[in-house]
Amino acid sequence: MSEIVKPEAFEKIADRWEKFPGGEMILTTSEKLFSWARTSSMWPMTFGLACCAIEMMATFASRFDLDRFGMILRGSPRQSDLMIVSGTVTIKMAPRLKRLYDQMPEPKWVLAMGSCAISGGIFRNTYATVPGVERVVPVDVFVPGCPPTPEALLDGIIRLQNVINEKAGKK
Amino acid sequence: MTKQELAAKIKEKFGYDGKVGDEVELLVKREDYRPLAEFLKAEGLDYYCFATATDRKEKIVLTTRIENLEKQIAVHLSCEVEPGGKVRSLADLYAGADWMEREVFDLFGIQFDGHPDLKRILMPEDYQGYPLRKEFPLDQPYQPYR
Amino acid sequence: MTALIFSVAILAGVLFVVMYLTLLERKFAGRLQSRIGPQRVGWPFGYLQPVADAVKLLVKEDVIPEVADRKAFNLAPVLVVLPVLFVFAVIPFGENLVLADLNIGVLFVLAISSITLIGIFMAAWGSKNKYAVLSGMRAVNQMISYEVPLVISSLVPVILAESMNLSDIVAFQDRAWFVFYPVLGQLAFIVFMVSAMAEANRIPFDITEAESELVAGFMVEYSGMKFAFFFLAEYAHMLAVSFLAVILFLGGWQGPWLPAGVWLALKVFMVFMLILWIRWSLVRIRLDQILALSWKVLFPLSLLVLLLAGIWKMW
Amino acid sequence: MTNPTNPTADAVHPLQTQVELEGDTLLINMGPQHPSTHGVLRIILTLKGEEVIKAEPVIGYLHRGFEKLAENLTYIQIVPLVDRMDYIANVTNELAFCLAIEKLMKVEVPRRAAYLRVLTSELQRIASHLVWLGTYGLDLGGALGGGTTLFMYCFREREIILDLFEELTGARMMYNFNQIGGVRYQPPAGFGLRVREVLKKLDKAISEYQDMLEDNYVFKVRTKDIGILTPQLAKSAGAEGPVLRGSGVKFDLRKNQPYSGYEEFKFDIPTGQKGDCLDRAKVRIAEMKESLKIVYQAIEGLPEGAISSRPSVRVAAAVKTPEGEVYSRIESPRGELGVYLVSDGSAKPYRLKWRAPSFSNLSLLPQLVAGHKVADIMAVLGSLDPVFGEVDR
Repeated sequence: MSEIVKPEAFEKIADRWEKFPGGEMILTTSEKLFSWARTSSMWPMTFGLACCAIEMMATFASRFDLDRFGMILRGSPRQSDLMIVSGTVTIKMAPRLKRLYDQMPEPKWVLAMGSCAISGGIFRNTYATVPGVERVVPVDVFVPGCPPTPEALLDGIIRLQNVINEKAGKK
Repeated sequence: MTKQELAAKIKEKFGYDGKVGDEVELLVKREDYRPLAEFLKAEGLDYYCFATATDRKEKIVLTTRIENLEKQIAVHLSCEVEPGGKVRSLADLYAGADWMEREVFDLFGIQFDGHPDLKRILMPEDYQGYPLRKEFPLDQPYQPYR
Repeated sequence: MTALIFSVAILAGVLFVVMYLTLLERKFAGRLQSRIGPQRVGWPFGYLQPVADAVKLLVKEDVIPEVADRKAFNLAPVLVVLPVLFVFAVIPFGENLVLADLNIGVLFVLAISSITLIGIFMAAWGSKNKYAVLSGMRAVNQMISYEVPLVISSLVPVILAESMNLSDIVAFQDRAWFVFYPVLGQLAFIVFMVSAMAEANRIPFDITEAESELVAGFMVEYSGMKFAFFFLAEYAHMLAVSFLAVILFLGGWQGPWLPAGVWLALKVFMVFMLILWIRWSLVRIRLDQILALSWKVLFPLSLLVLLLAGIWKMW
Repeated sequence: MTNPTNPTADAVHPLQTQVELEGDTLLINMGPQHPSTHGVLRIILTLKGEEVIKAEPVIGYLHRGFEKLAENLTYIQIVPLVDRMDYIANVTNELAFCLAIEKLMKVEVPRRAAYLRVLTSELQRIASHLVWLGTYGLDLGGALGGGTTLFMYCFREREIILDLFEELTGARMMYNFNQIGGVRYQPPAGFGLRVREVLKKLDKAISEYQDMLEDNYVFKVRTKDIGILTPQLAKSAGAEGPVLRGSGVKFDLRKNQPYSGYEEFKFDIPTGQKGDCLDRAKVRIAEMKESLKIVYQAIEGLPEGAISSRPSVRVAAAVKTPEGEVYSRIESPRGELGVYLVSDGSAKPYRLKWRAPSFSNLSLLPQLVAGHKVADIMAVLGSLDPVFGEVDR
């Protein structure tokens, strides 16, 4: 290759890109490195509630593979750092959701997928649904749609990565 | 054995004349509900389709559909119960009745005596009120989530 | 002095290789399942993914349940990782490229690798979680019952080469690899591989970390760096098993044309891919079937193999 | 007070205090969030070592109050709401609801609409069985193992079917394709060609899965003689469909009580012998091949003509049904999906009972699982194929 193509990952990490005979050196703050690591290996917890869970499974499947983003499905809340609330949160499920959220280790994020999770959606004014998961756990990214297409979920995840990077003071 | 013969048998045994449409519809008194169900099971209607209730303002109509799949005979057995009334459960006759009757108790408040484990199935255990009653408003506050 | 440098080199080498084995497994699984493995992290083919995983797990909050038995909970990951790393101290990587040339090499390897069981059960008991306890019981059942066929089947190369020293076993195989011995070699290799995979808790024997029943098995309460130790131990154990299989049965670095080191790497890579291939195509079997397989099939088979080895030796 | 021994359980469960746990029985709580409970089901297990003594499913975690909501919506507004009930076989829900109203209002449906309805519901049956097959692999093999491979293959096939639906109706999952009196969209040009292409691909793929599963020793060992269901128990619990046919009863609503033109199609009904998990799996895979035949016949003989006997939904005034009761049912991929409609002559239903097949299938779980091992719960639960949108309504 004529000129060394700087891999896109280095853009995100590198503050300064020093070239000296025989190699390069990257200078960056630890905060940027950690946030790059967190965004590029985000492990979601298997937490499918309703119809959006099927679209989430389709996103994990072959065509819209989420493994490309470094996301492995983890069963236990202890090892996961992203909770995708996909489906209607009902009043019977809300305390469970709160408990699971509390059990997740600290740098954790919540992605509310689908209009049921955002605002209760089509079941908003019934006696048994929580009109929006915001009332149970703090939410970082909302992905609208009923159900949102896998592309919309991918866009939501990329937007969540940008939010994390912005918090780390990059860009 | 067809629907008409079954309706005739019920007529001379219990005295109710069922309306024979797609299925035999019977409106019976509460104390005849259990014996009729036992009679139908003896007649070979062993498929328990569903049980539900309809709130007719002053009384609740409990409807159970029992069928014989091969002979395509179905019976809608319904009886009238005042809200909060008691009905003899069919849980020991049909396995499906267990959950269906728990749901009717959960959403309408009809008690089923003789039921192995009568408690709420769909709503949280500590929920007050019976949602599918007509006077129950659709949007109901439930602290701390609504 | 050179031993110290050599041991640090082995440790660093093993950790580095194991990190990139996770990437290899995810890319291989992706290809097997008609999808692309990790790709966005180091652009063309995700080569920065293991680095990202490791750094993320490093900076993750380390949750210790207040109900857990702290000492057992904290010591368990160490007890699971260290024995596997000790195994690499004995494995010969080349002609005389071995850290500790023990003349009881095979015995040492088998003894050390059974300590991981204590670590696993300590993790299960320490995290005071019903899922973990259930999975700990399963781990004890499975690994003890597979220890027996593993030991007996790894005795065959020792009998044939009349020495427990791994370098001697490899040297003895320069004429013909043990796996090519008529009936004896293949049978012993199969028994060894099946029981070694069961030791390493790999599908179809991974009932201790059974996702669909026990959420995450004994690792259910671990997060952050402690979980990374378990993740590391699993892959290191698989690598150790591949090395052992190559040395005991496939003639170490012996090979016609290519230089020694390349042969060793190639064979280990092939055995490792075999384990991966089995993992991503088979479904898990139940605990009682696993135990039945071990006691009713593998154990008699390994005794038969031992007999054959004896007869072969008498000729 | 959090339950010390199990993070995912709720406060000390009342059951725990009543049952005095003697010696080695372990009360474990397979909580609402669990990798393979097909959604939000909680099972309270009493274990003796590995063996299950008693399993008590707790449902209701996805109860959204559909029937109460339906009493406050007009008939036209309910059709999209009904898609969310069995969210894996969406178009069959709409079909069941529209058939009930058409039966009540005695509305005639043109033949082209009936054929399109058969086409879409059979394609939906294949897609739904593919989702079942994929998640069944996950149940048996775990999220990081062999099961995932089967899951990925099945979802790859399902994506092709979803492309067809997206072409026909514009949506991937929630189609809103049926309306009272027929269907809403004409198939686009060249739709028939693409359907035939997909059928060829699916036929190859499904026979591939058939060999992959039925000759796979490990799969057979995990599902043979597990969760044996007798026909009497199945009938008395109201389980119909693949669960009943797995136990050897040759009953299918599409054949015994044909609706929407099914009598014009030639297909046979696969049945199992013993009623264990393997038979139910075989019945579902064979059913997929039968559905392929029906879709082929439907696309070949698609008659010309109007697609709805009533003006399009956007134009129609509120649909008013005559007073009375009606019960109509169809063969959904999980069993008998029925709609019991009581109407008082107004534009809104007075009472709408949604008879969900998964509800009855799931009520069989305690009887089927008692005595088996912990790992078999997943095999049995997967073979019953419950969908919690319709169990909890």
